Amino acid sequence: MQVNEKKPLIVAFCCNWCSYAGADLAGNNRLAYPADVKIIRVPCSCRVNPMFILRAFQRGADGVIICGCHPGDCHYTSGNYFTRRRMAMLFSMLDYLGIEKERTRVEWVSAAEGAKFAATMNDFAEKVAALGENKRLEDLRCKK
Amino acid sequence: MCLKGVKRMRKCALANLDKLFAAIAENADLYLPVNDENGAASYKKWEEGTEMSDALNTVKSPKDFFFPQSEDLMTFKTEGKNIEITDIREESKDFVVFGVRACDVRSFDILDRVFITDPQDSYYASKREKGVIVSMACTRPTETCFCAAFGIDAAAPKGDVTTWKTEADLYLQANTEKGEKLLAALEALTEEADCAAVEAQQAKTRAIMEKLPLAGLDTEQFGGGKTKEYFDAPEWKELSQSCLGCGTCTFVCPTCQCYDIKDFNTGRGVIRYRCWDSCMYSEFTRMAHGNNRNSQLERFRQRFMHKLVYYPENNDGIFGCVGCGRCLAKCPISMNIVKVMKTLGGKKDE
Amino acid sequence: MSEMREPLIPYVGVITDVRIDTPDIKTFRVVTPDGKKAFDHRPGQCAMLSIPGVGEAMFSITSAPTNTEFMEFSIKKCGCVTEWLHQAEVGQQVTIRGPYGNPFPVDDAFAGKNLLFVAGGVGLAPLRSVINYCRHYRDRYGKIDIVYGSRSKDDLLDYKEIIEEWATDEGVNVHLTIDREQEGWDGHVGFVPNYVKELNFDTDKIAVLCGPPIMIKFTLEGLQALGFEKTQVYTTLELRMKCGIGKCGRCNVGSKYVCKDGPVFRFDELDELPGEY
Amino acid sequence: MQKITREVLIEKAASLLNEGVVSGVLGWKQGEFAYDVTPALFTTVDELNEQFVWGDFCGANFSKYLVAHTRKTQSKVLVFLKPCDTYSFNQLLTEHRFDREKVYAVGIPCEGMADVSKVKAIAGEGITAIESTEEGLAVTTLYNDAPVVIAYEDALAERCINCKSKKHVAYDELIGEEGDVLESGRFDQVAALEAMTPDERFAFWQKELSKCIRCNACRDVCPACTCEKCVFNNPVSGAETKAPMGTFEEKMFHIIRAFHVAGRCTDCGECSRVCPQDIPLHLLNRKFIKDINTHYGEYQAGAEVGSRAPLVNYTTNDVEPGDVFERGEENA
Repeated sequence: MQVNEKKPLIVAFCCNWCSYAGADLAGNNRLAYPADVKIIRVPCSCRVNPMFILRAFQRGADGVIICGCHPGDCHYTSGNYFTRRRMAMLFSMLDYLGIEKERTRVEWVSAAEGAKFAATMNDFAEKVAALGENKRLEDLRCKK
Repeated sequence: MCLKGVKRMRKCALANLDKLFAAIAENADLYLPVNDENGAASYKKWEEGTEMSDALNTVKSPKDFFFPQSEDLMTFKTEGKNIEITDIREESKDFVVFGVRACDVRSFDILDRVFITDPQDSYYASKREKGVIVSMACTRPTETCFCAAFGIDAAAPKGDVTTWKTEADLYLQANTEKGEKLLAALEALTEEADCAAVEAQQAKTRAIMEKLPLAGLDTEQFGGGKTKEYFDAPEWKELSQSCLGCGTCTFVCPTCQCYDIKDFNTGRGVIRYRCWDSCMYSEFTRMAHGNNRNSQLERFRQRFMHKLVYYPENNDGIFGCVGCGRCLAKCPISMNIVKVMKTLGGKKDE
Repeated sequence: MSEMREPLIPYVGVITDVRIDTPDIKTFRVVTPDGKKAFDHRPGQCAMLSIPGVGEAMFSITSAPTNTEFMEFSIKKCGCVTEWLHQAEVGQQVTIRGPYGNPFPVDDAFAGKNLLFVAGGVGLAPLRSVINYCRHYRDRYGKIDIVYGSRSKDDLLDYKEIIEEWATDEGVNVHLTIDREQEGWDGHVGFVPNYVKELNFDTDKIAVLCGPPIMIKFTLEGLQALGFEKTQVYTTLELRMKCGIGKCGRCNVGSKYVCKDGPVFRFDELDELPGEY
Repeated sequence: MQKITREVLIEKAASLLNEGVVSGVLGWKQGEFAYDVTPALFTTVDELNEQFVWGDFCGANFSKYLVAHTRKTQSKVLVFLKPCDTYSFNQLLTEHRFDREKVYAVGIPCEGMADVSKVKAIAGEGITAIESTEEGLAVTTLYNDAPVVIAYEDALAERCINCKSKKHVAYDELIGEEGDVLESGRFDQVAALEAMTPDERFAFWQKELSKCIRCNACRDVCPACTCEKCVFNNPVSGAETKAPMGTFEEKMFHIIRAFHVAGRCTDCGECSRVCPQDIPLHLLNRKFIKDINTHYGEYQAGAEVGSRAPLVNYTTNDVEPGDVFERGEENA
């Protein structure tokens, strides 16, 4: 992993039923992914309010990733379908405002995909690191 | 006021305006109205090449300089049960606000009476102390202007220095010690002048003022002690019925000074800041146990009663409005203090 | 700059004692970190308490000015700040600034007079300060009557102090009431305004009311029925406040600012204000 | 210039008032100046005759007023709806925000509304009279000897230049002729922004959004913003902010404001009309509309009552969030 002076801070919203278990599996299997990925467990990926993502950036995140069950596998039947639409719209809007599109991502990770979880995080962290610090959605007050 | 013999009149050719600005900016930050690409003016810091706007006025009032929309007051660090308070007030820098219109100059008097009365607000006071107001007489008042209703002469604004911009020159006259000091520093760029051109311009402006659609707006019927007379007026219902409850009028107003104090947790500490608030907002007076102004009618009434009755009652009859006309131009539903005054005042003639 | 005391910048205070008064009211004792009283006050004045990051709120100082060691605040749990305070433990620091507002006219209008205090619920908090002040300078005042009511016996604030100290004082009559019958209560049952009427007070006194708006409204009517003039009746108002110094505009009612010109008003003064409090 | 005259509307309103069909009329009321028009409730024919106005500055959309109004009264209210207003009307009905039984909707054709700032930019300040003539708006000012005539297309508000529909999608009665849904160029500006580099887009929005004074007018006028308690007003939401603090809050506010109405925004353009700082807020809303059209199929909020808004709907083969950029660019 390429590291700039400052390691990127990444917030990962993980659904309780698939992706969080996937992260667990990655840990159990001793698969390495950056320690600067901070996991926030949510009951379903569709619990992630767009405001959460913006708040994460405000408070210093350099990248935000949302992980949920694969489409069709949602514990609540259809939650991640809604996530998919919402995040598509939000990410497109952020891009429209000139915020680097590589800073946001949605990835479907099942409980069995520990390897995918680690690989996703490694890849995402690398891409975010290449962008450098989040400047466009920062809140200067939080950096004082 | 152009007073021969009493105050010295100086002038500077408009061609040399940039040099004048550069000279002012040498000792202090200089702010002046600048147009954006849509022709809307706002105060910007002067830099080489900045062109002063000819717009009648800025969209936002210059109250920002002394009472910014948001302002950090102090910070806290908490550790366990302990709290540490840090006073983050800093010595303000000297600054000059150039091109303030007569109405906005009056607004500073109105704000002073709120913030510089005991107990003094040191955030406001220190900025007020450091700021030099250079006013500029109006020459092309517009239909929304009604400063004359409040005894303001748009052709002779107050402030530390008054300026008049004619075809060829900028005339300058100091009104205060601060103003004298500023003009003394500009001595080399200005020359002694007589008042003829200024007086001619003033006469012209005053003639236009008399022809304005809102000329003759009557304030007689308002003022302190009129609470009972207007508070329960049935007209409030009609006036307020389409009010959206937004804060546009409040935030473009040069005299509105209600504020909120809020805390922001940065993750490393807490910043306590204050920001403009609006009595038009539904949660302005909301408490845990209820709200004493529950309807938009009550909130709407509060804003206008405050400007027309409550403020004058506490401040020697001075109204809390300067007739700048910003709310007339910007209210989404075109409801404003002039309509309120005419509707409430009009009923007395019947 | 910093030598100029800015009224909005508070002092640090420490909670040195938390007393559980009722299921939803606690009384907090606050001093400065070096153990002193943060500032002097007069009875009826208020102070701004805050917890950084949570918020700031105005509370009446319930301890009397004659108490020179500490200040006390009786606080009912009803919003963000109060809820947070209710979880606070001894030793917790808060911030405090004040004193704010006009006190009760204890040294002029009240001097030498018989006094009647009428309180409901947590409305006793601001009155406790003035009651204890008047008890301290007992010889300056005439007879003192205190009518205090609450929902139930458990909701009576300062119950121990009332029974053990106030009720045993010479020339002080305490009349307690609760809204509904309750086991173990043999005192009066009924709402405060009715009780005040039943007690049929002489009009030779000054009355001070504090409680929920509805109680104040009907108690005032009751007192007027007994022949009291509005000039004899005082109350203390509560509105949303942020600055405490009459600038932020929130507590503005008519030409008055409750934080600066109040919170203590005489009813004839309130008549001059629009009915927005 | 509007084709329908004020008199025709007053006649209609007066007859409905006199017949007792309605007890009030939501319409535009003449103000101090030719262009300043206030939404108002008229309850008598006399009031209508004195103060009702219909002309080139009657831009206000009354749909949102119906929410509060139909709650207060048992009787019917007459509301005049321009074509674009009828979309908001339907959208509010879809969301069950007002009682249709209490409304008598009269559709009126609209030739587009004038933007007073454009008029001022051309004719100058000090407007004392504006007359709608065949040639255009004849504007008299304090500083011009003869009226300046401004062609209607030069004074047309941005939202009307890109009018999406002259067709009324809801009414009880229609005055004048019905129009058609139009092929508008309303997404052109969005596409132009999309074609810029991220740096240019960021600079554009940074400049625009930093003008925001958080007066909330855009939210409060929006017919889609009818929450009883807005998340930005709610102290326990964690999002309550009042001022554009620093660099972040205004972006947050405008992204979330637009997001909350995404799929429900009918593109009535009121937000941009009322913005005191002239921020082109409609470009945020239109971005969402364009994206929805591109990715989830053409959808016009308010076109019909009861349709399901795209963001509360899904299909099993929706586009992946990571792919919207690519597909968005193809379609740009």
